[in-house]
Amino acid sequence: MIAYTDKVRQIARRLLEDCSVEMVIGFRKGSQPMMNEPCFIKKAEDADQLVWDGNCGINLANYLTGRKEKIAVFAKGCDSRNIVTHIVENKVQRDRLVIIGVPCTGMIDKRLVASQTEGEIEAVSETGDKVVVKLKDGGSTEFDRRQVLQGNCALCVHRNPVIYDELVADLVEEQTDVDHWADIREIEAMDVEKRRRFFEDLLAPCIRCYACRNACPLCYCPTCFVDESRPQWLGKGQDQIDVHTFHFLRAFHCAGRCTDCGACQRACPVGINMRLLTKKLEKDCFELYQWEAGMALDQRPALDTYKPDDPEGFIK
Amino acid sequence: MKVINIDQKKWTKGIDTLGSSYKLIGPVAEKDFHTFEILQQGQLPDMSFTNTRLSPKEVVFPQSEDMFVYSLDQNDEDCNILKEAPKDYSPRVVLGIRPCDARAMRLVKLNFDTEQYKDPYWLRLYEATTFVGLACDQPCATCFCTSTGCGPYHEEGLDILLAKDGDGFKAKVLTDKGRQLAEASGWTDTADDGGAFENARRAAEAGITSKVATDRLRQMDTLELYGADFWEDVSFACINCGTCTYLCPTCWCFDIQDEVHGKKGKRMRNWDSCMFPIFTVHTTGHNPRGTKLHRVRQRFMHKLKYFVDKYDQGIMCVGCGRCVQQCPVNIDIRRVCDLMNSYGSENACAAQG
Amino acid sequence: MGVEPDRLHFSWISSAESTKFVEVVTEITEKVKALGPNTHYVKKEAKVA
Amino acid sequence: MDLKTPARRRDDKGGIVQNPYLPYPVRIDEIVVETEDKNLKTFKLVFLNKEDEEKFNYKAGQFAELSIAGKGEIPIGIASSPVEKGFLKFTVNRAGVVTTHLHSMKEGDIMGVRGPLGNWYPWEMLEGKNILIVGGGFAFTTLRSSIVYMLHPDNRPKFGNIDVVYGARTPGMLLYKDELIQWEKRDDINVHITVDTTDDPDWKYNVGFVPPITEQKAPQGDENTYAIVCGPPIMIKFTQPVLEKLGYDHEHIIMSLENRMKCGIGMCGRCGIGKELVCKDGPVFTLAAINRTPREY
Repeated sequence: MIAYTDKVRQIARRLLEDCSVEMVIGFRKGSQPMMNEPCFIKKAEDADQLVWDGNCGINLANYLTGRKEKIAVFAKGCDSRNIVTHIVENKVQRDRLVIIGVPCTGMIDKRLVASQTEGEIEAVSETGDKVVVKLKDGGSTEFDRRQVLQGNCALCVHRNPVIYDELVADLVEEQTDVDHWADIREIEAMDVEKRRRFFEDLLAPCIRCYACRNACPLCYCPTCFVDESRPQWLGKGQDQIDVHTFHFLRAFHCAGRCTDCGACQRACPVGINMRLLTKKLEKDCFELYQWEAGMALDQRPALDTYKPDDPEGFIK
Repeated sequence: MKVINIDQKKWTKGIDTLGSSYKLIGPVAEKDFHTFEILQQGQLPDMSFTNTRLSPKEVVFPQSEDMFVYSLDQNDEDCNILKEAPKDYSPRVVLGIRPCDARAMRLVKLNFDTEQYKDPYWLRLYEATTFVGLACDQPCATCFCTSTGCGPYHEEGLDILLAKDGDGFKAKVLTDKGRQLAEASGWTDTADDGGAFENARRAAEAGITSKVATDRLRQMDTLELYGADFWEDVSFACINCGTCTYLCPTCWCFDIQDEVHGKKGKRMRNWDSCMFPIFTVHTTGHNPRGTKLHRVRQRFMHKLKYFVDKYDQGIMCVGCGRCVQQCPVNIDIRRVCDLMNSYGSENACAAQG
Repeated sequence: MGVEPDRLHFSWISSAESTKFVEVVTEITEKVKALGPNTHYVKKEAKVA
Repeated sequence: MDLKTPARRRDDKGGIVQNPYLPYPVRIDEIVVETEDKNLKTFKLVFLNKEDEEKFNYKAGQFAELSIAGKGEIPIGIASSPVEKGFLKFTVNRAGVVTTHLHSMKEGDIMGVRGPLGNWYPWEMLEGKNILIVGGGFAFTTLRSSIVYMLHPDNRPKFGNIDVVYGARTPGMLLYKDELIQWEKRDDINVHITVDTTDDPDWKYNVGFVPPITEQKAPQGDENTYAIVCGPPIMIKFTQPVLEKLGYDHEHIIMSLENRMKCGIGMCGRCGIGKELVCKDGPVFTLAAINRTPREY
């Protein structure tokens, strides 16, 4: 994927030069290994700032709402599905957007790499299917790229953008041999008490910084329910019940909208996998309504429509 | 220089002894990272950590803390009258706090301990705590403490400074509080270290390669810096989560909230963050810092300019690198500091590149 | 998330089906009573001395 | 720890400092509805403990945190004047969680007051000077406190001419109407009352916005004249050029700012405008000082 960089710059430069767009939203090289920073460029000569590699995990759909400019944005499979969701929900206008599709082979999980590496990492590079980690003490380690992908990327079945105006490369082959719901089935199999303890343990480290919410392209409410004061839905302290209420309710707000882009988990400073919550709802939507979020512009979301043949299994 | 030698046996025994007169707090490995936690009896602090994910500011400034309690029962004589919440201010010791985090407490103290007002909660916990620091012999790539008036062997804010010495430690006692703790723990084995401590300090300082220039910040015009053209670029990636402020050892902003349970209630305070839009929003809906550019600028201006102007004690950052490591979108305070410091100078382009 | 399935109930009852409404409510009330109070999602007062 | 013992701390001089977050208990003694829309009420508060009243030593221009158990606190300018003893008065607009609850409270209810907080108008410096007071809407509270203070027989000789321009949307929205009429009749203060509009044919005062009325009625600025301005942002915005035109130096224009606050004592960090904290370093600033800060209010 690292070879995309040249193409990314080339496209950005052209779009700015011929005034097709006012700004291009992409990534620039970060100051940390395995980190890139979302950025915008408005001048063609700045196009060389842009990069593309396995560290572009942040969902750029997040940066489109509330802007007035005509924008070109780079979009992986998940980003593109969130852009579709934004368009369907009237948060962005299709005709103000040039979507540059980036067929994706998954993003690197920096925490996974760090935890499997002894010593401090100085730099990380990618060559083909390998991820090469250079250590500060001079040594180096090599990983098979597939072994160090983000959890959601490893199980992703929509790597190609679903909507685009042009592509930076040929479409990639979609994964068909993955068991997308294994972790959720495991939780579903737990009895009530065990499940409760599982979630207690999962959410215990939460510091309520709301990085998950803010990293999520779906969380664009002007005032989030946790911030409302009239009425005040939940307490602001570190009480476990308030923390749980935040996570559970946020997950429900994303039901039928979440594309499992992994931004929430990636952003969490204390490493909580809150995707286990959103994924369960993703699974339910899929099984009950054969619904996958953000796949097409002309379909209303599952929870947004009523059909006489909707399943009513929950009604006894 | 005289230092105290603490071999592994004495360390274990000393901590065990301290447990009877102090509440012990130390670094504990948790899943993927270390946090400062209350140690159970017989539990040793894990002193092999590089740095904790969260700063130990919670020791004196809990994320959520009760201030007052009250009754809302009309039959109670003191209905609606606020009373002090019960508190534990018994002596406690933080083992293994890094020098940067200890200095951060001193910077935060400037806010909570003023001539006019004293914050009783913060100060009482601070005073009840003895700080046993652990010098940093293996700094991270994101550590830039030496640029911030701090350093891997910095002593400010510490009562005892430990440095690793084989399986045990060498200790430098810095205050009366430290002396009392050393006596209570039986760490009394003094010896002349022949300059080893000093050499280790120099080596550690040399190991910190990340540098930031702050020399021009003080003379800079506040409003010019406020109006600088780089803020849009700096703030673009920000998602306005509170990660940087919650991890930061020098961030102290808080919120005050009432909570009611039946007929009883409490007034509590919780960490707050200048990254959150509701931090400053007026009841009318007007928000003086209504955009993320405002909020990102506030964070950096507060740390690197307003604080400098207000106290003339350097920047409100100790170079621990946590915000750099944990920012989900890689906003790097070192880059911003360089942009600010070089703003308007000929080097502006160099710093941006 | 650890809420017992019997605690939550969805039913489709028309405004004309008053008998069904009574039946369902009675049934659910009994089920919830059998489960006893939910202690996990009630904020504890204990911290307030 | 004994619940009854307030957390106290020794200060550097060995004295005892009280917990600055602990409100003094007070009783609501009287509630007066001020305006025709009933959104503004004046609460007269009496301290439950005499010694608290003695400690609550304030000057005109300061504010206090009104505390309601179970709801929270809200910073409100003190409307009573230091020369009025035995009570405090606050005029409160119904807006948020705390103020809405306050409006539903009754005479005799118990609540709390924390303060006095912030800086007062610089009375030490203003002695011997002519004073122009410009106020609009319900921001007239600390201005009322100031006028009552200056008109007190002990204080009136300390000041030169006193001019007041005060406006509201309609006659029914003016605060402290009885007092305004009394002041209007006096010859040691020039009161110019104005309303934006009125359909009352008997209205005998001015009609028009505060800035133009200020331009017509206010005295020229000079080195012996200071203006104290308090009102909604839009009024302040248009009054400023008028005062400049009248010759008021930025150092002679004194304003009171508002920002979201929690602690009121400079600790919690939210009300900052640059290095200044509105609660502790303000809320009273000269326009010259405000010009040196980012406009984040």
